[in-house]
Amino acid sequence: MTHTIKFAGVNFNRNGVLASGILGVTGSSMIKTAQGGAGGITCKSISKNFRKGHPTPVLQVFKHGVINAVGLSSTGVDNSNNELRNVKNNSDAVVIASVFGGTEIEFKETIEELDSSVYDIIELNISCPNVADEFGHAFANSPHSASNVMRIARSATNKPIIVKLSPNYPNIGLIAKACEDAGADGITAINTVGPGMLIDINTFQPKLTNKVGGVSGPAILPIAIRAVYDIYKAVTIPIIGMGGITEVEDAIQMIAVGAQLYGVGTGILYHGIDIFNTINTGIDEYLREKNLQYDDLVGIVHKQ
Amino acid sequence: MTHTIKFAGVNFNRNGVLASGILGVTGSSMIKTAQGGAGGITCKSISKNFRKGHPTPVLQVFKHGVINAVGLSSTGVDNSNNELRNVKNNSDAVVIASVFGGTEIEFKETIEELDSSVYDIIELNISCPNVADEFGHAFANSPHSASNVMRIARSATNKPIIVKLSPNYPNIGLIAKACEDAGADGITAINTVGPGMLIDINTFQPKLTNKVGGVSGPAILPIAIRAVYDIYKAVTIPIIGMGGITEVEDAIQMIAVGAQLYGVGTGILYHGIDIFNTINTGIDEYLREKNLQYDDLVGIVHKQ
Amino acid sequence: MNNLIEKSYKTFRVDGCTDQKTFYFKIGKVDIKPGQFYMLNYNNSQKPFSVSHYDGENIGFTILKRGNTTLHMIENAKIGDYFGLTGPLGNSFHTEQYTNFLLIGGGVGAAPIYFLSEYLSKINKKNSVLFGSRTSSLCDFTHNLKSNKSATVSYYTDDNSGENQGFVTNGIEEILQKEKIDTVCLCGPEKMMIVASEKIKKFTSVPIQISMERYMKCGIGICGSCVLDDIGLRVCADGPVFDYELLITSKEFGKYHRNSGGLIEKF
Amino acid sequence: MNNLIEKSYKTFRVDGCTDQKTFYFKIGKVDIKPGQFYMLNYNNSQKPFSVSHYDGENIGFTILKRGNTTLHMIENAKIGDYFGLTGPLGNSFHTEQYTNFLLIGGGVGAAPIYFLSEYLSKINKKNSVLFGSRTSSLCDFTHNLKSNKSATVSYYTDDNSGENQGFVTNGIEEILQKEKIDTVCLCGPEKMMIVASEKIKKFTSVPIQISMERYMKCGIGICGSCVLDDIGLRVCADGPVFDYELLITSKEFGKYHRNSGGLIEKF
Ligand SMILES: Cc1cc2nc3c(=O)[nH]c(=O)nc-3n(C[C@H](O)[C@H](O)[C@H](O)COP(=O)(O)OP(=O)(O)OC[C@H]3O[C@@H](n4cnc5c(N)ncnc54)[C@H](O)[C@@H]3O)c2cc1C
Ligand SMILES: Cc1cc2nc3c(=O)[nH]c(=O)nc-3n(C[C@H](O)[C@H](O)[C@H](O)COP(=O)(O)OP(=O)(O)OC[C@H]3O[C@@H](n4cnc5c(N)ncnc54)[C@H](O)[C@@H]3O)c2cc1C
Ligand SMILES: Cc1cc2nc3c(=O)[nH]c(=O)nc-3n(C[C@H](O)[C@H](O)[C@H](O)COP(=O)(O)O)c2cc1C
Ligand SMILES: Cc1cc2nc3c(=O)[nH]c(=O)nc-3n(C[C@H](O)[C@H](O)[C@H](O)COP(=O)(O)O)c2cc1C
Ligand code: FES
Ligand code: FES
Repeated sequence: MTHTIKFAGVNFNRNGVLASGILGVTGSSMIKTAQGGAGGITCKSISKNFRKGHPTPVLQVFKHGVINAVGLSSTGVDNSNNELRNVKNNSDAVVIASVFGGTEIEFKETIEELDSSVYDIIELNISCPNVADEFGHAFANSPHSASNVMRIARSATNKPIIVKLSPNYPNIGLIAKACEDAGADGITAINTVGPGMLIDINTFQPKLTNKVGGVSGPAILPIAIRAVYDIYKAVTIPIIGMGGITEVEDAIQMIAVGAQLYGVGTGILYHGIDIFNTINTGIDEYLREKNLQYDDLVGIVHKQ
Repeated sequence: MTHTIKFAGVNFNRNGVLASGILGVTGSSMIKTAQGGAGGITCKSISKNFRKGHPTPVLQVFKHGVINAVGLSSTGVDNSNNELRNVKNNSDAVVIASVFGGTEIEFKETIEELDSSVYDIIELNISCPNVADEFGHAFANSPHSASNVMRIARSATNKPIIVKLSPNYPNIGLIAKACEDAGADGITAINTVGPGMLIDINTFQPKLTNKVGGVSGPAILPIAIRAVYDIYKAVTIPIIGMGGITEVEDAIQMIAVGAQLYGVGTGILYHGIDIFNTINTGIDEYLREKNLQYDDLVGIVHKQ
Repeated sequence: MNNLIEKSYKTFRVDGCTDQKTFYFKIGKVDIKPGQFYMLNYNNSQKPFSVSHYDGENIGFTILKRGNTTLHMIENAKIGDYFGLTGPLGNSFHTEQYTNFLLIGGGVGAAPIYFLSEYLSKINKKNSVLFGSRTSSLCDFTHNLKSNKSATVSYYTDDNSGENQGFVTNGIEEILQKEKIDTVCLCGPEKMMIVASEKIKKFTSVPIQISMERYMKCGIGICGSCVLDDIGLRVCADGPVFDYELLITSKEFGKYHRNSGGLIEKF
Repeated sequence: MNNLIEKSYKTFRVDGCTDQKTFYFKIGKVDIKPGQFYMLNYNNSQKPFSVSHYDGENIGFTILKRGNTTLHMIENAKIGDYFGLTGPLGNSFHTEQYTNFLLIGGGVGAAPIYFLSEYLSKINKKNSVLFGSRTSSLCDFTHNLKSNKSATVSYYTDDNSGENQGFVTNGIEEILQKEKIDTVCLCGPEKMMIVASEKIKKFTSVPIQISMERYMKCGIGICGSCVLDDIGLRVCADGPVFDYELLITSKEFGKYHRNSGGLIEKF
């Protein structure tokens, strides 16, 4: 898509979004990815203070995707302000600042410490499955805890806030609805699935230092499609749909079940950052062929 | 594995088990699968009364697995008795009768109506994600509801009872433990993941009549490995580990995290019923190479 | 593997009458052999259908109105509508080692036989074809076979609306006497195929290849709904074409089949 | 894709001293080019290492004791231990269009340079190699290069324990005067590579290929930890080999790198 799409009040020049945690550490790779066609750029989740993350190996590839447990490494807010400012000044992409906190208050404080001129949208990452040892269940585990974070974060910024949900708890629709009621301007779905585990059959050790890691990539596409379908039924706020998208047809499915924007993370492993240009061009061709407007496609499955 | 393994007090001649719902409608295909090398045969889940299941399409293949919503079709107990008797009389495989009920009592009644001479083990399918519209959450959703079914089923037979769990609810270890405490003789894990959904991008219709269907096949292997790992940590009763196994290395991983027996369902799509012979031979070779006993391999990851 | 993944295509041509229609789709180059079938999914109704035509670019399926799915397809599907196609699936008729074929299609069993004759004529293999149907209009889709030099085609109808009246099995004797047939391929009602096979056996011991039909849920060999008693073979993945000698060892051949719920229904 | 999936191999040979070891694994036939690297995972510690030897069957990695991971590997890994190998990863030195190479390896940067020289000699391409190291024992693993007719090898050490004392860059001038070098390949500390490149530029404008090192978490191009400011290129997937002209447009080249947490550390 090469024309403007409005999402949570913000104009996106192109309809693909870089998922959080992929090429999102430094400004320069985020700018580069915007050049690859991403209309929105989500940075690696920012925590208030420096976090080293888990020791490597933090990521392993299997035939159908990836498992990762980067463990929310973060340079902390100060450095993130600089990296995001770079993106904001040097690309036309919408900047989505993903934030992570161990407590509701930490979410609020982190947002407050972010320079509000360096981002367009805040994304609350309440759904990382890779820090369970440290933090227990993600806040995305219930309507109650998810909406609590949202409510408290709301007071920290006037910019739109979207909430990133997990497919690993039942009733994702109810949880999305609770976030909407608590003031969320949009939903991002899904974070990684599982978690999963892979074992080396020679050493009998888990292939990740953290033992378990969230599953991403093509393996999870059907789960992501279903989750976005459920969320679209439950809320009226817009959705960034991601999880397993590697081809234009995947993105079309995602938009058809209700995603206003599609997101790509692991897909970059298979097709590089040009995946955004490829998918955007593919969607344009598809719409022309079908004689459809982009807005008609969003959620069209629900109108059949 | 070509020597005997004891599982829940029952001797298996070979260590692979046919998963429920795959080639498990008629006795003849179950016998055939035993010839393909399965040491245990689980029939399609039996309900008390005849159930037609969902209208076709009930199954769709994607690049990394399958989504299905067969919807627990069943010929009812009477016919199932005949089909299982056929298996019992005409193969050396252990017969596992999978039963499904809409209520706890229905589980009990179904088991009572089964001729106890036609099966060796009862498997309680409390984890099917494909009948949510009809029954709401699966009983496998919480320690409380899972153990309730187990407790009530316990009074219906003297044969071993194992419980089939779902990866779609948090804390599978706790749920397994609750089943153990309620008298379960073993755990089967995992049932299908998600559920998932796939959309036809020309018609904008979900590709399954039931819209959503559980994900199986290679896509779910890491999730299954992690689930069995969690369960092994939580219980002392043995586990049948399944979910995404298509190759010998997958089965070895599954056994290494704690499965006493491995199970295959969707793998048959890729390799036919001979998949059991292939994997069994592969495991034998592997054990010889590593100079390991089968029992040493079971759960070896936990002993590192 | 790609054949197992459903893709949707627009039907660009529909032939036939109110009882039976042939739907065509442009699928491009695919390796398809006579006897193979597709799962066709129209508007959330899915059933298996034999390939009745394929020219290297366009595929055709001939669908007889029988129950819910076929009624829905025949009454509602129009040019431009999308069908989900999964296939080609299953095995095919053996053709390589034979030179002179007798083909018999009963009812909508004419569909795969039509494609088989088309295919054999294209590679210049002699084939004598017998079609039997209730009424002649149901065989209209096969008429152009007559223009192939390698094929001899005869029709039998129940209602005397076509060439010959009576059972399609009536034509067998004459052909077997005239031609040096080295294999027979059958598709149709099981009772017909049994009568035909027994008749053929009296004359010759050439291999008889039979295309079977059973209730299919998945079409790809995992659900277990199409399995034959007691031989344990799947019609969708081990068949649909079986050798007659193997089939008669199945206790259900010609006697019963199972419905969508797995319950036995006698023929 | 298969190169992205970790597989574990037993180390069957370990050479070297207490500060630096070369580990060998039998991996069979794989398409590996000089300059490429693997992620090596020993007992839940993982880091990238350049291929320092590959003969079509066995692969070798030369590991210098530097911090936690390398200490762990060097002190604990013995013959028979398994390492998880992911690779080959990254791009490689361009060799096809050139005929006479100057190769410079500083410190453990000798590892990929060793493999590159091995490779060039095998295809009979002339190469002059300069190795620089703290002390001569760290270059022992490269000594057999001298037996290759196509290669001329010289050593420079800080502590005067080897052939020549002083900086490896001291050897550049002589070679450029004697040989018709048409490309230079460098791997080593960035300060050294910058000094070397500036020296080379004074003599000739042949392409200078530089192998870079940055902190890597994934090694396969998605985590973003190895990206160069401001050019936005990933050392793991767009590199590790870059053209000097491109590199000097990166504001961090020779100046700083980022640590495991993404924080900037000056050289
Ligand atoms: C490999 C294969 C190839 C096929 N090829 C074709 C084809 O080319 N053209 C075509 O029109 N049909 C073909 N069929 C049959 C088709 O798939 C449907 O089963 C049939 O059209 C009935 O579907 P329905 O939903 O319309 O009827 P339903 O509503 O399913 O049933 C209608 C009636 O038909 C009976 N019936 C259903 N299935 C069978 C059966 N297997 N044997 C006997 N009676 C049965 C039912 O009991 C019921 O009385 C094929 C089937 C198979 C397995
Ligand atoms: C493509 C590539 C190829 C490599 N090939 C080899 C090889 O063949 N042999 C080999 O021994 N090593 C190689 N390395 C380096 C290796 O991967 C490790 O980074 C290094 O050995 C330090 O790891 P460690 O865990 O032992 O030390 P750490 O505990 O990570 O750190 C030890 C010290 O080294 C410093 N340090 C770490 N990384 C860097 C860096 N990138 N630049 C400057 N200082 C740093 C740290 O700040 C710290 O002071 C390569 C790296 C890359 C990116
Ligand atoms: C290496 C890696 C790191 C990730 N880090 C984060 C993160 O910091 N914050 C977050 O919200 N999601 C994170 N994710 C999840 C992705 O943003 C995305 O939701 C998920 O991977 C599914 O999309 P995909 O299949 O396109 O990758 C990470 C995923 C991967 C693979
Ligand atoms: C077509 C199909 C039907 C299934 N039916 C049942 C069932 O009736 N009862 C049950 O407990 N599990 C059922 N399952 C789940 C499998 O038994 C198994 O738990 C799951 O598919 C994961 O294993 P796999 O990846 O090896 O297939 C079914 C799976 C498939 C694919
Ligand atoms: S239709 Fe499912 S096995 Fe044949
Ligand atoms: S190490 Fe992850 S992108 Fe390079």
